Amino acid sequence: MNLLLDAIAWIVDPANWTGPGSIPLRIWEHLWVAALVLVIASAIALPIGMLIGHTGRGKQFAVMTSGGLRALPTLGALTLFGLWLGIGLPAPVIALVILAIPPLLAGAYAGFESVDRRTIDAARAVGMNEPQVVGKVELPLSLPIVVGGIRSASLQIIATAILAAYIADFGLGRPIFEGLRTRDYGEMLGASILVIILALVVDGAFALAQRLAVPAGVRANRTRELRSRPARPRAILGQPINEGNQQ
Amino acid sequence: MIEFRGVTKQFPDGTLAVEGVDIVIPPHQTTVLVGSSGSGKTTLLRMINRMVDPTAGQVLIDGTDVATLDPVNLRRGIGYVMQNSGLLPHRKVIDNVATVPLLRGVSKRAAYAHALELLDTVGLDRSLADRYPSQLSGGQQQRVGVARGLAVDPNILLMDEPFGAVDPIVRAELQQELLRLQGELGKTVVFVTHDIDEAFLLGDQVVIMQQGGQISQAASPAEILAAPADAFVADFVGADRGKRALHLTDVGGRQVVVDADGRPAGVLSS
Amino acid sequence: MIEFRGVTKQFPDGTLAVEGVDIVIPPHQTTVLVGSSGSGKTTLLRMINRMVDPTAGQVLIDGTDVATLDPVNLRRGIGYVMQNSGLLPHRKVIDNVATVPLLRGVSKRAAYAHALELLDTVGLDRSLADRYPSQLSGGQQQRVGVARGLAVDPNILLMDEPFGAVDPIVRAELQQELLRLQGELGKTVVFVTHDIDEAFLLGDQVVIMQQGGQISQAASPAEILAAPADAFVADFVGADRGKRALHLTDVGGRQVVVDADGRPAGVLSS
Amino acid sequence: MTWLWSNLDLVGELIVVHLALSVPAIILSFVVSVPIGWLAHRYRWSRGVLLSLCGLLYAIPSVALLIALPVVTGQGVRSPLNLVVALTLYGIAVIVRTSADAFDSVERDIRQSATAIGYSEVGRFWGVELPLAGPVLLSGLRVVIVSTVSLATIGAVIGVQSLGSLFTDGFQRGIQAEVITGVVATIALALVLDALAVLGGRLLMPWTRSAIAIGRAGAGTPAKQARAA
Amino acid sequence: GCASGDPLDSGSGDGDGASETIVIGSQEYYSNEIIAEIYAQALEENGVDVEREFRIGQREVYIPEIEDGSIDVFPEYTGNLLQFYVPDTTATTSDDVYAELEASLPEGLRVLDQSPATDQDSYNVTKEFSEANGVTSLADLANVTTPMTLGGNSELATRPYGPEGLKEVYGVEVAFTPIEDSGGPLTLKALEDGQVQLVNIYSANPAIASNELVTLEDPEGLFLASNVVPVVSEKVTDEIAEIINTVSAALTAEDLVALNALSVDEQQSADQIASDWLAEKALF
Ligand SMILES: Nc1ncnc2c1ncn2[C@@H]1O[C@H](COP(=O)(O)OP(=O)(O)OP(=O)(O)O)[C@@H](O)[C@H]1O
Ligand SMILES: Nc1ncnc2c1ncn2[C@@H]1O[C@H](COP(=O)(O)OP(=O)(O)OP(=O)(O)O)[C@@H](O)[C@H]1O
Ligand SMILES: [Mg+2]
Ligand SMILES: [Mg+2]
Repeated sequence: MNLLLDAIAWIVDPANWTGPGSIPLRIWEHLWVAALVLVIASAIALPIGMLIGHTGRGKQFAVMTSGGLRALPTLGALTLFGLWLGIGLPAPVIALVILAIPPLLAGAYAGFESVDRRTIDAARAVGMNEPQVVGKVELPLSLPIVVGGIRSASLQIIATAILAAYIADFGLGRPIFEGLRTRDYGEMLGASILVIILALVVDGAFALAQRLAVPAGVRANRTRELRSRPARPRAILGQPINEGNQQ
Repeated sequence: MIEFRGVTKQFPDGTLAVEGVDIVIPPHQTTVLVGSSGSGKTTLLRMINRMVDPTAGQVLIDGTDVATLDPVNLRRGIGYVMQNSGLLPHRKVIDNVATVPLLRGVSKRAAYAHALELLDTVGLDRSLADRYPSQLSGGQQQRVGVARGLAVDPNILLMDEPFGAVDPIVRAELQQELLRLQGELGKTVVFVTHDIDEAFLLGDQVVIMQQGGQISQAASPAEILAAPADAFVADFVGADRGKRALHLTDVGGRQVVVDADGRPAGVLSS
Repeated sequence: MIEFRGVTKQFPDGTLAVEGVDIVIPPHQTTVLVGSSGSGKTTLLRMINRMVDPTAGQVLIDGTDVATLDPVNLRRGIGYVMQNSGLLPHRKVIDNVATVPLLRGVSKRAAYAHALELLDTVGLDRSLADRYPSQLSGGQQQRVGVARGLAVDPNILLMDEPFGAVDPIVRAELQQELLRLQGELGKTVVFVTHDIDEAFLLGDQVVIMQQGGQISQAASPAEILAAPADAFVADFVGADRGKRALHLTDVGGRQVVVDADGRPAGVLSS
Repeated sequence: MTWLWSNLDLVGELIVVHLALSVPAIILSFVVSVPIGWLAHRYRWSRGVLLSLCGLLYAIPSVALLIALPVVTGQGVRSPLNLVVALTLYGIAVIVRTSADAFDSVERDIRQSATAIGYSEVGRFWGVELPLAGPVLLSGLRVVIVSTVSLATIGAVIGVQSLGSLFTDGFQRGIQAEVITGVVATIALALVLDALAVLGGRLLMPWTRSAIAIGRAGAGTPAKQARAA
Repeated sequence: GCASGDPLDSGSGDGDGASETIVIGSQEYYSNEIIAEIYAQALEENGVDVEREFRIGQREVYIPEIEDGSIDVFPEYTGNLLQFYVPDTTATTSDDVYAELEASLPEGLRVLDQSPATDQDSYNVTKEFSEANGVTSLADLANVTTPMTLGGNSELATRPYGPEGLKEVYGVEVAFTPIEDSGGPLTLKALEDGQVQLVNIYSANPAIASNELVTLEDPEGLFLASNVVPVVSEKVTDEIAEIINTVSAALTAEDLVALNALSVDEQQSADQIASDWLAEKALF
């Protein structure tokens, strides 16, 4: 508990709120790097995930890649990239991008896959071309899940972005490392608390976005789910459970 | 006129869904494809708007092989109604109906005005235009589906078990509605069902398909009933189960028509 | 004998599913509850095995109010078959059939031996015993469902749209099978459907329910057809749509029975 | 490569140590998350709170957690127990949502049918809900396996031996082969455990591999038709 | 413990000296591990039972374990250890530091003789920079006109010999970039890439020689001297202390750099390096 008091003391100490390396500056840096990583990772992972979800092909590839990337220890990746690229932001940004890709990829393909095939089929049957099917049907309907992927990616990025400070003078990781090295645990814990709060706020924002992303018609559906099932379901047997676990 | 010439479809996984089918679907009439599950009805229907391409044979619309037409354009000119209505859940009713005209570049105003008229045509209140599909009952959704199918005033209307998912009362209503509509519009309707009663009710021509995508008989309902082409057809229409072998019996002074199992089919009007 | 006395069910969200129902369900006969979607058929059925408890009124089995019985034990003594067969997908066919006896503490050997016999009873090959439900066709699954319902040799068998999800040919087969079985076993069967034809075929007594969970008529099929209690029943059984108003016409020398819409219903056997 | 050949036994030893750290954490987080997930599934109102709280565990910076934990557990900083607890917490963050989804994925019809034929509440949980939630639970477990094995390397930062020690040591000594060996060994270990989990899943859930549905099931679903078109 | 070498000689406590096992620890630092391994092998040669607890992190992790007696011998560095106990110490010379350290150690701990070998903070520049600006000592830095950045672990920013100290003692202004690898490859790369001009590297780091870096002299004694010194518990008898002291005396600063180079450049294991060195010195 003593530690906690020290942490709070560090956070509220006015000396830490001004000048170079001040708390607001660190928070700003942290957010900025996280946003950059999120944008880059999204630009890579979302289109691939959507393509896989849209075509239904390459899911195995996605599962394998996500698994492999997830297994890649971020610390190891960071050191390796550090050795090759030197200090500064490039190495941590790449390491974090790798970290963020699996949840984004999974969100995108799971989202696209979750769209009722009959709806897509109908869209095609009335004469939508492929881009229209993607843009007007699959994207809006999969948005909540896609945003869910972005949400968990952003949580991981913010939590792990402290590693950026390992080789760059950046973000809330700096006071954490500094506190660790100088055994100023108040500082270390204080900065950690800030990271958690930051994550909380960003996560909350994305949770809200996720809710807003549910299309109006689909939301209306939720409130009417009283009936146990459609009047006459067709005989579709042995439906597989759609998760990342299908071989 | 739609013509199937020696059409075969084998799916990549080896399933032979349809084999060597020849049918002529006359214009301005309703042709019903009926058969049990997996007999290839949907596959056949989808060849008309190129949702499926045959592996052998040709499908001709008014003499033109559809394989030579651009699929997206072709589909925009053919109405399509499916079992679960196939409406886009995130679009309002009016947007759903106006989808295809808008895709074809009709102005928003014109498309919406026409869509509202179509709601009248299919017997829906205009006040429903701003609802989402999930806020409608199953029967209402099917009506919207039909309205959407009619939106580009197509010559051909494909309907794949459009009333399969609604309960019997609503179903009967929708069937009547379709008969009325078809009386007014005279489209070339190709209708898929696996309910032989529905087929007999709606079809000018009924095509009975059997497992493996072959055609057992294609004729008018009365002809099929009077002279089933083979044992499969007889079984399918229920002739050999006694369902169609009726006799009369007297209940409370009225002539009740009863089938071979003793199940009452109706009352004879004098 | 099962008796409903002034039974009402209002769900916590305010839906009044069933209101003031009184029915007597005679033993060793089949009673069919029929009505359109949401009319409260399932709710009523489930009150018998306490899956739903009434908010007012009583349900009696042989004079005992079920509310006084332990629900789990009660359920283990009543067969229940539902639309999607309700089989446990992670258990083999044989395990599914033997589930309830095993739950009741019957020895494994006896339960399995009996389960195999039940497969014979419902017309399934014993070789299917080691398959998982997903490896069976829809019709086969339903048969397994029936076998499971019979496994504890219950006096009462509840069936909730058991054939709703299979295609018409298989459905007709299953209906015949059920008639045969019932002829042999003579259970008290309560059967829910929304297909009036099915109700007329299977029911000794048919209970027609209307929206809001009220009973319009409860009588034998022929009585209902000959004298519908009200306009709703007449509409429901199709009398006023002309579906049941039949007349005769000659096609190729045979007497075809045709309804008021000109749709052929069958051929009159002399 | 020469480094690897002359240090094979070191790598082998570290793999064992790494397993000893991550496997208990994986098992613990799974065992803890399943009931939490079930609660979130069963009591809708608790869902948001439970899932968000558990998810946020992930946001705790690992270095800070590893320093702060000893205060809570009363163990020395270097005690592997701290690392196991930390890894378990992160594992929970990863899997709780999936385990709630897993129970959601059990079809209502099946649940009701089980009740109807006379399963008691408890019997239904063990006999029906848990096994049927299995496939989704397994998918969550697989993510936990992979991420825990990867995360266990951070132990090296505070001096708990693991494959991560190859990073720190290789890094100090500038031996890239050592760092790469560490990375590759970690990934390989994760994938092997993952494969074992899949295998275990097949053995425990034989019905999932037998879904060679007959008739129209599967083959005729609109999904396939749409794709074939 | 890992990398503890030949399993055959770990149980060779056949001597009659000490009946108790001596636990030797080391930092998560290859150079420290080599020294610990030398202690261990030296003790084993003399029939002492030894248990190795190597690579156990940083001071905040292992100091408590030395204090509670679970570790008996631990190679340390005078300056850094003093700073751990007396963060605001002003001592800089070898002897001052050693004296103050002896006084400030907690109950139950003591240090044996310090070795001539040092491994202490030092500022280094590239050879080119040194030649281009005529810089060989910290004092020369005051004449450099281009802006300079110092690279080192984050704690350097607050150390008395950090940027502040440079300014106070030598009047040199530098910016600071944290690189958390204790003068490792990242630091070197940053120096090569010109992202920093001045880096803090431990003096025994062989990279200084292999990269032809110029270690700047420290005429004003800015840096805390940091000699290798064993911290030991009460379990360490005079007999054992004698053996370790012999080792310490033999280990020169050059030796330490050379040993480190064997580890880094030849990728040899600590075990092998230690036994070769002991054989070469023929101490026992
Ligand atoms: N995309 C596909 N890939 C492989 N097989 C398919 C595909 N689509 C349909 N089939 C198979 O082709 C056969 C005919 O299917 P089709 O959907 O045309 O039957 P249907 O008569 O419409 O059946 P239902 O009444 O159940 O809709 C079936 O065996 C089906 O499993
Ligand atoms: N658990 C529940 N909570 C709230 N309302 C319910 C619940 N179960 C059923 N209802 C409502 O009660 C009414 C009767 O439902 P029930 O399922 O008994 O109808 P049904 O006749 O079986 O319909 P179907 O033919 O569609 O199966 C419906 O309006 C339904 O929405
Ligand atoms: Mg079909
Ligand atoms: Mg029902």
